[in-house]
Amino acid sequence: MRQITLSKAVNEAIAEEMRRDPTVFLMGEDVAEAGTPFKVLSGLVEEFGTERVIDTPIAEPGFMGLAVGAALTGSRPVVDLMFGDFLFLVMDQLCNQAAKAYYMSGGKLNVPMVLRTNLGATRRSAAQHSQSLHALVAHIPGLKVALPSSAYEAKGLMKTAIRDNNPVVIFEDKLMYNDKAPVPEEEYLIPFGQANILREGVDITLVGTSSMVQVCQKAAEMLAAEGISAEVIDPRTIVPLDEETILESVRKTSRAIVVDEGHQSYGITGEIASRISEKAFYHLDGPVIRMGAMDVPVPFSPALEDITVPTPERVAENARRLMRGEMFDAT
Amino acid sequence: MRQITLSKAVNEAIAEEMRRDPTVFLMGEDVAEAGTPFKVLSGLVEEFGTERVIDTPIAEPGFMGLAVGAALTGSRPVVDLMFGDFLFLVMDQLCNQAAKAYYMSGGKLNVPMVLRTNLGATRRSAAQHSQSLHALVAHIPGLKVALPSSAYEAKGLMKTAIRDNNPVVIFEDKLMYNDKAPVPEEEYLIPFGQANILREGVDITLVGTSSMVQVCQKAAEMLAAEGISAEVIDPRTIVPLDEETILESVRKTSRAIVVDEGHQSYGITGEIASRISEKAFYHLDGPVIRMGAMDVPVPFSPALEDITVPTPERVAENARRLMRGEMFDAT
Amino acid sequence: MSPAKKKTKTNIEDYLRMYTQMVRIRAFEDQANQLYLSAKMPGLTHMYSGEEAVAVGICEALTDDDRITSTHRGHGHCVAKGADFKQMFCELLGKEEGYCRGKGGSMHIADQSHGNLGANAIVGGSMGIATGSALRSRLQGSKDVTVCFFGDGATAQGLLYEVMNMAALWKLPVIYACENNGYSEYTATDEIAAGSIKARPEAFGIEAFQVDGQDVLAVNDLTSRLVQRARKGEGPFFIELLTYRYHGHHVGDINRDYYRTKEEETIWKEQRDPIVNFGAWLTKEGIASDEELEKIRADVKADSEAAVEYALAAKYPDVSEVSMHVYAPDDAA
Amino acid sequence: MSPAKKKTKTNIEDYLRMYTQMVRIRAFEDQANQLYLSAKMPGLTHMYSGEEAVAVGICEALTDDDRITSTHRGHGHCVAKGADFKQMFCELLGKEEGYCRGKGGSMHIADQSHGNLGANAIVGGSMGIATGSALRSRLQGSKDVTVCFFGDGATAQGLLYEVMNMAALWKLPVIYACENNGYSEYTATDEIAAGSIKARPEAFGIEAFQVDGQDVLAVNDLTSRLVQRARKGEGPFFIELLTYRYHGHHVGDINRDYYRTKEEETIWKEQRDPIVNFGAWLTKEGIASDEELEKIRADVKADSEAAVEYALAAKYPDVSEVSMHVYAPDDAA
Ligand SMILES: Cc1ncc(C[n+]2csc(CCOP(=O)(O)OP(=O)(O)O)c2C)c(N)n1
Ligand SMILES: Cc1ncc(C[n+]2csc(CCOP(=O)(O)OP(=O)(O)O)c2C)c(N)n1
Ligand SMILES: [Mg+2]
Ligand SMILES: [Mg+2]
Repeated sequence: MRQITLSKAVNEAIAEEMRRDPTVFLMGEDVAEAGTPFKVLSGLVEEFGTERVIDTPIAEPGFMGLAVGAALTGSRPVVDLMFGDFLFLVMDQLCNQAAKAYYMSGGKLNVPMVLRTNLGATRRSAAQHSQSLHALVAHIPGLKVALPSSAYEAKGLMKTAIRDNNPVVIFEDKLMYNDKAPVPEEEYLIPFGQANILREGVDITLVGTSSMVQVCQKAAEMLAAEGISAEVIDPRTIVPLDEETILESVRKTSRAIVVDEGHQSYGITGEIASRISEKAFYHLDGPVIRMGAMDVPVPFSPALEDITVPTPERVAENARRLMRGEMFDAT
Repeated sequence: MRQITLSKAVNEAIAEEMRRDPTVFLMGEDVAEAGTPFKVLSGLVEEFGTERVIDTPIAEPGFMGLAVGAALTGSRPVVDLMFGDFLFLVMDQLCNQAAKAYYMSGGKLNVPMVLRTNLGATRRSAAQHSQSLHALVAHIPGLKVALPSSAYEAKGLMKTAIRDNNPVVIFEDKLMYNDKAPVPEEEYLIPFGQANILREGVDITLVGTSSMVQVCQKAAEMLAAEGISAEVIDPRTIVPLDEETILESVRKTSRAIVVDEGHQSYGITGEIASRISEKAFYHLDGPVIRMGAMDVPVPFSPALEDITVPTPERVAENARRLMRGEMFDAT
Repeated sequence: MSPAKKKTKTNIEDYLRMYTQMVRIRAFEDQANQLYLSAKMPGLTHMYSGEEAVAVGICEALTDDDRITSTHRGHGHCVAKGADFKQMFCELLGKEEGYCRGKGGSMHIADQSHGNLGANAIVGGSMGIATGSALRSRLQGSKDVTVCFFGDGATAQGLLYEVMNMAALWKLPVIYACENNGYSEYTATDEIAAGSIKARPEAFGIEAFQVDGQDVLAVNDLTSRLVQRARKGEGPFFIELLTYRYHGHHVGDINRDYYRTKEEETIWKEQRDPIVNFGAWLTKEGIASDEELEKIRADVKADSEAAVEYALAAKYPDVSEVSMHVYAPDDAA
Repeated sequence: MSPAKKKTKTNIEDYLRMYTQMVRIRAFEDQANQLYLSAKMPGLTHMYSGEEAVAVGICEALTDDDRITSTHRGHGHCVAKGADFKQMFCELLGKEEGYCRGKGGSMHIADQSHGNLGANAIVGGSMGIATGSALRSRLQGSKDVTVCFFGDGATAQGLLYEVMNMAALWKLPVIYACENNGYSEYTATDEIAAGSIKARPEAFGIEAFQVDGQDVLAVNDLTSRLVQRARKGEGPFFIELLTYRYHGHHVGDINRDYYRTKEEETIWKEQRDPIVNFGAWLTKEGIASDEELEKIRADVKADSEAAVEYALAAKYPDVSEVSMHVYAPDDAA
């Protein structure tokens, strides 16, 4: 199968959906001629024109608001938010307006829109351009949240998101834009709420999201070399969350580590680990271990930044200790 | 001891700190002559004048920004945010600016400010005036988060918050403003990171925050009548979190329920339950049960709103099932 | 009264409909206030009484295809845009037959069928929504116009300037209708708004107008002209409507002496009431007799009472509805 | 060159300091660019070259007690406000001796000792901070003034209008300095700013000025006057400075043809360079000889090279610093 970059996969997904459905349009800062600073959207304005690929002023709350209004009245906007850190600027429009319109109107008004943005540290971009803020939106009922972990997921989830009748937030890992993966030529969609089992195993379950899927995969390889068989699961969407696939795996392996790039405290790992502990309690041989990013703003210095996020080595080390039945503090 | 309302307790705390420290000032919408819609701040403008009790335009991002700048340069602002739901509007100033300034400047600039706001449903105020959004700020390193559960805590935590050298967010339960509790005449402060054990018990630990402390207390009374001895713990601040007191209790009781009024998914209960499951794993007789608000926007209709939040009856029922060793889905 | 419109057969119908609509708003609010005072209504609410000419003058210039966004003080906009009393009262009481099945209440009432995209409990929260609706109209080549209602206090929200900038750049068919009732909760407008409200949109290249918000014909004439121009791509526009709210900021705001005088209230109520003055003009011009107007008022009152009765007796949504409508289903589903 | 200032002994010192400061900014940026191109600098950065007269003209009108807030394009402000090369380069390279112990980097560089409250990676993110610093000055009866730097693109952020409203209402000693370099990333200003930038503050009752941002004396004269007035409580003020950035939006923005022409760049660089033109004026007026200016440039260059060497050799913070500075300790602690 052909291999394409995550960047190209996103571009294809949006182009295909814009061809299919004339109500889909794109808006954001420098999305047109510039194709975004990451060049993910290059070429779209040439095909669809400036009417459907709209450069906005630097007014995140404003253009999020416009997207909500357009979506409420029959369009399907795809909004580009240049950095996930700017989510803080659009929270009111996203969480007080978009997320609640369907419920508050008793099902009469809905907001079919996609907010595409990114996450991920270790790019030396410092505290305001490196955050992984998906936990914030995952906490708000009415929003769906997708975390593609490769070009394949990026395309399939984006297409599903654009067709979804609700506001969907997609976080791409900005370090992965140039990573290639096999992506079929034929059209496909990835349904929301279906986890992907990347690797089967019997000793321990590694649940990883987004950028951390690769980290878990590498850890699993290291463990395999030592005779430990790890199962690697990517939930792909955290809202809705495919709890069943995760639970089934843990019921089999009896051990689990949950790895995510958001800050550890009050984040994603707590939710997933709690569900496992609650619902697979009598199957567990040891505590579910959580590994998030450190609870510190992301530092600029390369000497500091890299140690704030989980690494394959540390995942593997925690897995070994769990296998040995050690009681330990993973933080 | 005298009994005063939570509203009066907050008012006293702010007044005392304003008398003590001339750099403390108050700002927000209708905080001066009107004393806020909840009348919590009545009388302060008479004592301190409009220079230190400042009515702002309806510009939440703007006045939060002003507070950050004032705090960075030597003032100690107390900002009044009329409803916790408006947090979404100030997230950038709070989370990208205030929370990170100390870290990003390598310890050279700090932001000693307090953001006081509220939480709590069942006031028939619908989806945009009823949210309990403390999980969002608890996830952001650099912020401290306090959740007073009575007039006593409201006063002691507010005084500590104003003296703290970091940005602190305090959520008051808006249904509790008129509830009275014993509050000493003498000055006292409640240190952050010290949980309060409201009731000792040996069979089960109930961890409740804010409004849910009373719910846990009532549940404990119901259980006591049936011979089940529940320990009730109020963390008082969720950042920093007094993990030790909670763990010690669970190591004794072997069972725990965590109750909070924020949405259950990706919220407070997941973090606290995970820490218990991780660190008291070998002491647990059953899964840690979580009880948050339902994952739905808060509905207006009284027929629906009341069932979205945990009640003493439901906490007690879950406690009984846990005691019986039943395997069940608490959600 | 602005004499801009001539007295013709059609106009007579228009005039009487405007009168009726203003009376309907007043009647609705009187009932809502009673429901609150008698503790039959949950939560709280913000009364539109006194500002009727604004909502009616504007909405009568619109068709059902045109959209509006509304505010926390939204009953007037809802009635003026064509909503039905029964469904409105049901919503205010949290009943299943309400416009939002009881889930929205007073602060989120919406009426999709007449183009009311909903009230909003976030001050300024619908400025983006209105502008986005106008963007959709432009993109899809539709002719509809969107009116964004908001108060003088809401002009403090930065969002307004962000969306006005885009509306101006892209010539969107949106009309910003600033209901300047002199107060933002318990604070006078001059204390919270620097400079000139009207100069602000102008600085973004938006044509702006000020109009007497108590004069339904003046409001309607101006709006009609602007709606036609907006349909032709000459928008956006901004209208500042000078008006007054009779009640407190919300139904519980009883003691208002510390922020506005009884005299001021009396002057507005006794000399500038939009319904009384329009009624006087209608009779003076021979368009309607006192008796005809009296009958309109009586009919509306009866209607509103019947609707309240109906809503009080209507049933609450079933508890199972609590987790319905969080997510819209797939089209296939 | 604006001839407003007379040639006196003091002025001569001022002039040469302004010249030197502009040269220092240019030299700093040339080194930073080299570091980036030779892959010795982590992350990316935004060059201030071409805009030197803005930062220097303004900051030379301020004292160390006066504060500034800076932007993503902040090296120029930092140098102009008095920062030291070594600590700056250490910060850009993430070293322990940097102004922020390497935690901030280019986009968050701050220099507390000279009143620079820091660069900001959120466009418009420091507008509230600057205004709040001015509020603190007013509340504490201080005489210091705060200058808020931001770009033309940042005028799209609603926050600006929220804080200008409050600054105007409360007469705060803040000066909004809009560096209009014609572009917001890869987009021309006219495509993202409707109406008139200068009319916007005026609509809020704020006195606003437009000035040639390539003319350091014009900038300095205007700012000096406004700073004095702001100290007396006559603020706030707004200055739009017309300027140009020589490099791309950030160091990696090499192919710029699709958004601006080579000719345009050439005209600004060859005809409007603030350093060249000011140097020519200094020699024409007999204030300095070519040799003196040449020596200034050579000294600065040597300084900057030494600082880079120093910073490259300096050590990184210890890994234990990663969890330091999340929370400020108690005063007692
Ligand atoms: C973002 C936000 N801030 C504050 C409030 C509280 N609040 C509700 S109405 C109101 C005053 C609004 O004044 P104005 O816009 O003039 O409308 P009016 O009530 O006069 O119709 C305020 C401050 C809110 N609902 N939303
Ligand atoms: C809130 C926010 N939105 C977008 C960006 C990305 N961004 C960085 S600089 C920039 C352009 C800023 O233009 P301008 O204000 O004119 O400053 P200039 O770069 O021209 O100095 C943008 C869009 C950002 N950093 N913050
Ligand atoms: Mg008003
Ligand atoms: Mg610019």
